[in-house]
Amino acid sequence: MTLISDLQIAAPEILLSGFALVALLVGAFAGDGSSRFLRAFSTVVLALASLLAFRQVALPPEAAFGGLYQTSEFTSFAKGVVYAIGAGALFMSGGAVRRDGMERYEFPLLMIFASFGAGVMLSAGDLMSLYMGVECLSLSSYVLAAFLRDDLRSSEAGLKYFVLGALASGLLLYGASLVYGFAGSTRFDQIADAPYSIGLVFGLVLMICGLAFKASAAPFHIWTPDVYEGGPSPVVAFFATAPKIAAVVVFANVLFSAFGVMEDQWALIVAVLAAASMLIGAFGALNQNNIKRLLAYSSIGNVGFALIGVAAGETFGTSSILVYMTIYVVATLGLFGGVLAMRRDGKNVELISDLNGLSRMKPALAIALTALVFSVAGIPPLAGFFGKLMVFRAGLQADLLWLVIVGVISSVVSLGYYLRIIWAIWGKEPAAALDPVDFGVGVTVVASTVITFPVLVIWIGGLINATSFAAAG
Amino acid sequence: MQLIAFYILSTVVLLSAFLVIAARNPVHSVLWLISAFFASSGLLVLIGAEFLAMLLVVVYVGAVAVLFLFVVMMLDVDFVELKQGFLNYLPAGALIALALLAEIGVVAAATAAREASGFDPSPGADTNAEALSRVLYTDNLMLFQLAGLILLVAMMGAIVLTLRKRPGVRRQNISEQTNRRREDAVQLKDVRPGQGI
Amino acid sequence: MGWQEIAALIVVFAPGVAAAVAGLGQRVLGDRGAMAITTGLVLAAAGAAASLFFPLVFGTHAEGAHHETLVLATWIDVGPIVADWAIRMDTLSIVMMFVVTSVSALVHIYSISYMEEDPHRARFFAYLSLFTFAMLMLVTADNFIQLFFGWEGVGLASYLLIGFWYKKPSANSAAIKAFVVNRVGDFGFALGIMALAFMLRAPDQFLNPDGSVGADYLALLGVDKFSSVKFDTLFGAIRADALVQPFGAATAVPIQSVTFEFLGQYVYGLEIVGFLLFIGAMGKSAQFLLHTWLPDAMEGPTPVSALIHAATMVTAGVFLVCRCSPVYEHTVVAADIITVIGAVTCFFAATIGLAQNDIKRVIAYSTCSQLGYMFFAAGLGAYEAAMFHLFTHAFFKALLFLSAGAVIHGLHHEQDMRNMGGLRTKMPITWGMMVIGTLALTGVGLPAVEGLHLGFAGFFSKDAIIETAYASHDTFAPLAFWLSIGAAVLTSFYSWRLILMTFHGRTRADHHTFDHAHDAPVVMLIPLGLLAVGAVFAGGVFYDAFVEHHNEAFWAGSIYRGEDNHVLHERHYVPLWVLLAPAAAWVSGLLAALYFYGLRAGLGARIAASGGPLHSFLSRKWYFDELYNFVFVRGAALLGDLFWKVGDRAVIDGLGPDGLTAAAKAGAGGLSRLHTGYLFHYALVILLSAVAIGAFILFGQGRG
Amino acid sequence: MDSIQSQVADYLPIAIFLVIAAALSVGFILASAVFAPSNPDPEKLSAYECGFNAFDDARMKFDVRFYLVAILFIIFDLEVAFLFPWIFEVAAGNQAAFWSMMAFLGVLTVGFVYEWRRGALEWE
Repeated sequence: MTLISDLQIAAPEILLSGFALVALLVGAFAGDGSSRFLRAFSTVVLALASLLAFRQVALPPEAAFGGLYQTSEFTSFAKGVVYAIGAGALFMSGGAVRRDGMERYEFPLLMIFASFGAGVMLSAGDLMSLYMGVECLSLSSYVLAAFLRDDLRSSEAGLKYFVLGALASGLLLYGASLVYGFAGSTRFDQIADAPYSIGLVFGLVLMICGLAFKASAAPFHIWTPDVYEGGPSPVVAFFATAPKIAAVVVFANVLFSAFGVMEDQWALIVAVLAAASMLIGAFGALNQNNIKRLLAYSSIGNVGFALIGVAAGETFGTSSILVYMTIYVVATLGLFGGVLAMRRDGKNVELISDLNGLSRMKPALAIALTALVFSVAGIPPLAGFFGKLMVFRAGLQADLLWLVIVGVISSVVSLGYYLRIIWAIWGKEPAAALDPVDFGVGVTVVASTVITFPVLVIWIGGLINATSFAAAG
Repeated sequence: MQLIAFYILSTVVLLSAFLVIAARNPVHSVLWLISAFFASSGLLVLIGAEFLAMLLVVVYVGAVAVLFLFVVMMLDVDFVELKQGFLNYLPAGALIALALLAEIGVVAAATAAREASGFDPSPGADTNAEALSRVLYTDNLMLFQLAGLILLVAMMGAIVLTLRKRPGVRRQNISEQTNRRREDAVQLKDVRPGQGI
Repeated sequence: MGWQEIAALIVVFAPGVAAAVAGLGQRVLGDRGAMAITTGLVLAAAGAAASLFFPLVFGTHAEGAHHETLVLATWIDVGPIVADWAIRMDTLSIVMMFVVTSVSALVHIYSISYMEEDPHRARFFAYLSLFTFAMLMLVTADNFIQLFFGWEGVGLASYLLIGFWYKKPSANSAAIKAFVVNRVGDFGFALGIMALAFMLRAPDQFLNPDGSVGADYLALLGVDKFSSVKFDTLFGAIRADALVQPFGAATAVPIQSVTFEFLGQYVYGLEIVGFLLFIGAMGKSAQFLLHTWLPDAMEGPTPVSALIHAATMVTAGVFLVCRCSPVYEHTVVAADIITVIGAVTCFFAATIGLAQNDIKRVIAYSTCSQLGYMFFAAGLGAYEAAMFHLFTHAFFKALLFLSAGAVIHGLHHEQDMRNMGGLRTKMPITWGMMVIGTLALTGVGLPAVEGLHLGFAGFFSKDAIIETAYASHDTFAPLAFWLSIGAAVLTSFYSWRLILMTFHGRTRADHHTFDHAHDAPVVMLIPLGLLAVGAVFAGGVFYDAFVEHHNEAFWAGSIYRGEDNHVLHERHYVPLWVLLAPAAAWVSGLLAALYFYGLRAGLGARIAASGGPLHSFLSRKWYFDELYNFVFVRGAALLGDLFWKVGDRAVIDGLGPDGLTAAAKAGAGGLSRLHTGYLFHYALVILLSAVAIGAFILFGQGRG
Repeated sequence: MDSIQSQVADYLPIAIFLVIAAALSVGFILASAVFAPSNPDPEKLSAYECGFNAFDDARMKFDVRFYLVAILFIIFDLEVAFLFPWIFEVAAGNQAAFWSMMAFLGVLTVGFVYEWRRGALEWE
């Protein structure tokens, strides 16, 4: 029975969606009281899904539902990371959710749905399923961004995200329909075989724009700072990590598997996007004082770096994309854990100056954040350095020297604001004391620090092998 | 006959589409949008996609347009200032529009050469709806299910964002009413004269 | 390991330990502790050194001095460049060890009292010991790298000690001057080492497959490990005239005929190496053109001048030349340069000495001039004579300085001889010491009497040099000879002038100072006494060993002489007048001095006052400082300004950090402005960029 | 193409109906304009609010609940729209189609239960 195998292939997503439905019923009858329980449960389920996805990395690539749905090691690995990170984000969201009045059972379910959407779009083998995944992710994200509906900034963030996201979805859809029209099919593999035509290119361009928006690559990044600043911190922690890697990998996957033959068409666009993202990420953050906004710019810049890998093409880039994004999202999750830890007298504080003297108030947290910041900045011997190294190497192999140079320059520039954080943490006089850190946040920060610093550094070879194996798929 | 209908309808579409953005009053804009929907559904009928035409009317005119109306009425915006913005951004918008037009023109020009393949609104079936069902419920089941989930998410989103319980609203609780017994409500007391309860 | 090694270890490392302990632990130890430790350990080193030196001289002539190298550790081992931390114990090193440690010990003792009232005595003694250690590292090196290490070490110590009174601006600038001028020399030295390492490479045909040097080649060189910076390798190669194949050279050539293209013409590699090494020696030994720092170095405390700027460090150059005798034996030009520079220096410094009024500067110039003697002796091939003069000079010059120090101490840091005079009655002992020193310096002795050695130290060493200069067949030998005679006259003149101006005649010191003038305390007098002994007997006693019959056995090959170099022997056959010339020289000098400053007292002062061109020319040291100031200092300043203002500020900073930050600020500002927060702006941006990219693809890049 | 011809032909009644409807409405408006008595007067035409001029815009803000209801309506509207073509497959005896629709409805039913429990359907 083919259905069984299909379901097996789609196991992680089936698990997620099935759980979401059940949980929704549970919530509906048990009320918001069940929210904590559901959150915990969702975390576990996400972790399970991540395990399932990682298990698929070992399996050969397969197609399900008549090609609508495809697993490759590349996407499966990314999926695993997405789910794991989602679980992490959910795990550390607890305290903030409770205090900021987000304690409603929809919250974890929307996270689940968002991850589910990410998973679907990752394993899409067809423009339609891709779009479905994107929409599922986006819709949940819009709601999540505005989840604090009584907080003006949150609802504004949600609104902006929604409107612009709709615009981007329109671009994506328009592009997809053009591609369908000119390629005569929506299946990636058939698009790849379609004869070259200018309409195809145009459709590709529009699709790139739509996907770039989802990945918040410049110049489609413009929503990012506002949404990150406005959105509830736990939600933003999720945005900045799981969907980010999903979007980048999907970006790469679509270009590689559907438009591989047209590489010389899109490589330049992607390179330009990458350069723009890196520069904007580097320069935009320089005079930001709100740490969430700053991290937004940092994420823009980092997407730019990952896009170097995309621009380098399938042969060189694939592995580097996974390595870079994995390392980045792990570190970023920890950083947002730091943001979640920034509470003073029960209120969230988000200015860099609020970190002043952290090293004397919470030395452990200070050390962890320092390590994470340095990793994101790409300073050896932290993991981030190797990520940057990988993408730069990929870029050089694809003779994108200029792009790599831009990358180096913007890394140097971005050091400027990363060091500002470090300086605030270590150099400044302590501000008023921060509230004690939630258990979940503490665990997550420590975990991501440990993964960033010793684990991934020691295991970097393993990671590269795993991803390059994944890339072989 | 068909050609005439096509031109009439497309003129209406374009005209109303322009009026959607040109109308001073957003309510009017929505109304013009509805007319645009109608006309385009007519176009769909012309190419034989009746089912889509119906969907357009049912979903867009019947629901989406109404929703738009509500939305428009929900927000109070100073229309004059809005128009100012519109005028300010007209040049940029025009530029974009022109560029987009040029690009589409290029694509069209490049592809005009290719002969128009015979178009069949309902391949392998005699109605468009049937043709749709052939693909929708066989090959693309998964998409169908996904659509269901997405609708669910939309539902949750709508509720999460807009549903709020007002305090001090007395709701009718049917079961309570029916379960109500005399003992709960009435209480007999013999009141001595001269002193209250 | 026998006593030799233990002694060597003590000699080298006792001062090092002393420096470390006293320097790092001065807070704990306090001044007295530091002084005790340093002085004690350096004395121990001196004792050990003596125990190595005297057997060499008296005991074991028969079987010749042993020649061994005590390797402590391997420092650098990269391909052909291998450098050990080692103590090379051949006669040359041992002589230097003895000189350094003994003088250093005496200076330590002397300083105990001389620096009495100085608040930073501990630091001072630490520096002194540090210097001693570095100097010993220098002289016991068995390779150029360690030599260079010691070389820089003594440079550092000298810098620290000249600038010891860092509150005195003049002291600071003098320290810096010394440091900078020495850098010039050291640069040459370093280049020399590099040139050597470049040139001295085993030819390919002698290389083993693994790149190591073949056994037969090693056997040819007589070493067990090839290292292009080791003395043994180099000297072995030169002796055997082994084939070498410089880096990049296609074929192997005998080392003595290796040539490089240098300034357009082909020059022998050895010449280049020798010349560059000598540049280093010039800097360190304040030879003509690089001499300017030495007089200013007198800003340092007098013991420092005695130890570093008279007895030991400044002679490092001479030591280097003698150490590299195999090189210079096979060079013509380099050796001639040494001769000329040395001869010129010995005369020119003496002339300046005539017109100086600062008591220490006079002695400083005399040092400069005596070094000139040593250099041209070495240049003429009489390395033994050079070393001998170095040896004796160390004693009497240290004596002179310390006596001068006693005078200064007695007069409360009055250094200008014009404010002295008539002190003999006040400080007779010091006077005596000074006279002994002067006699030794001017080389008073009984010439032309075979057999019995009667005379002060300087007599033997200096006359040996002068005779050599006459006997040598070198092109520049006559020049050297006559200049040295002239210098002898001048030396005697300014030395006696010093005595007369300081101790005789009516005093020009003010009442108070004069009344309180007194002989130095006994702690200072003891070293003076010992040095005086040295100044008297160092010549006669060691004459045989150094330059006479026994010298072959004594030097035991630590100094190399080419087959045709018999100058040390030929000097015995010089005509009588040559033997008498030096005596005549010092007598005439003495008489002149007596005439100007004794009988016709004040005449000198009047000449000085009249400010004749000659006098001002001399007293302004031939205007060298002015010249250098104009050419180098100002020029360097201009160049520096150019690099700094234009190169660094404008170009590097402007385009680099500053430019980047400025651009960053600007860009950041622009981006912030871009973020209006208005939704339609954002939408506009997105659409615009989408369309732009589309246009770029469709129109810009064409149809693909 | 002929099939399209015929299909379009089927819409003729609708076209006629539309035309008549349009004609009627226009006719009535014109009629009222023509026959109704009208003698305008500035006082009559002026906005009248208890003797004052209008204070502000006549439009009042709608309650967000309308929006909620509308969107919920759309969702079920779409659900229904999906049912139309489904008929064909079911009629063709496609089990998978049948069950998938059941699943689809199940999902939306879950949503419906959720709505209900949330009280989104009550109009306070």
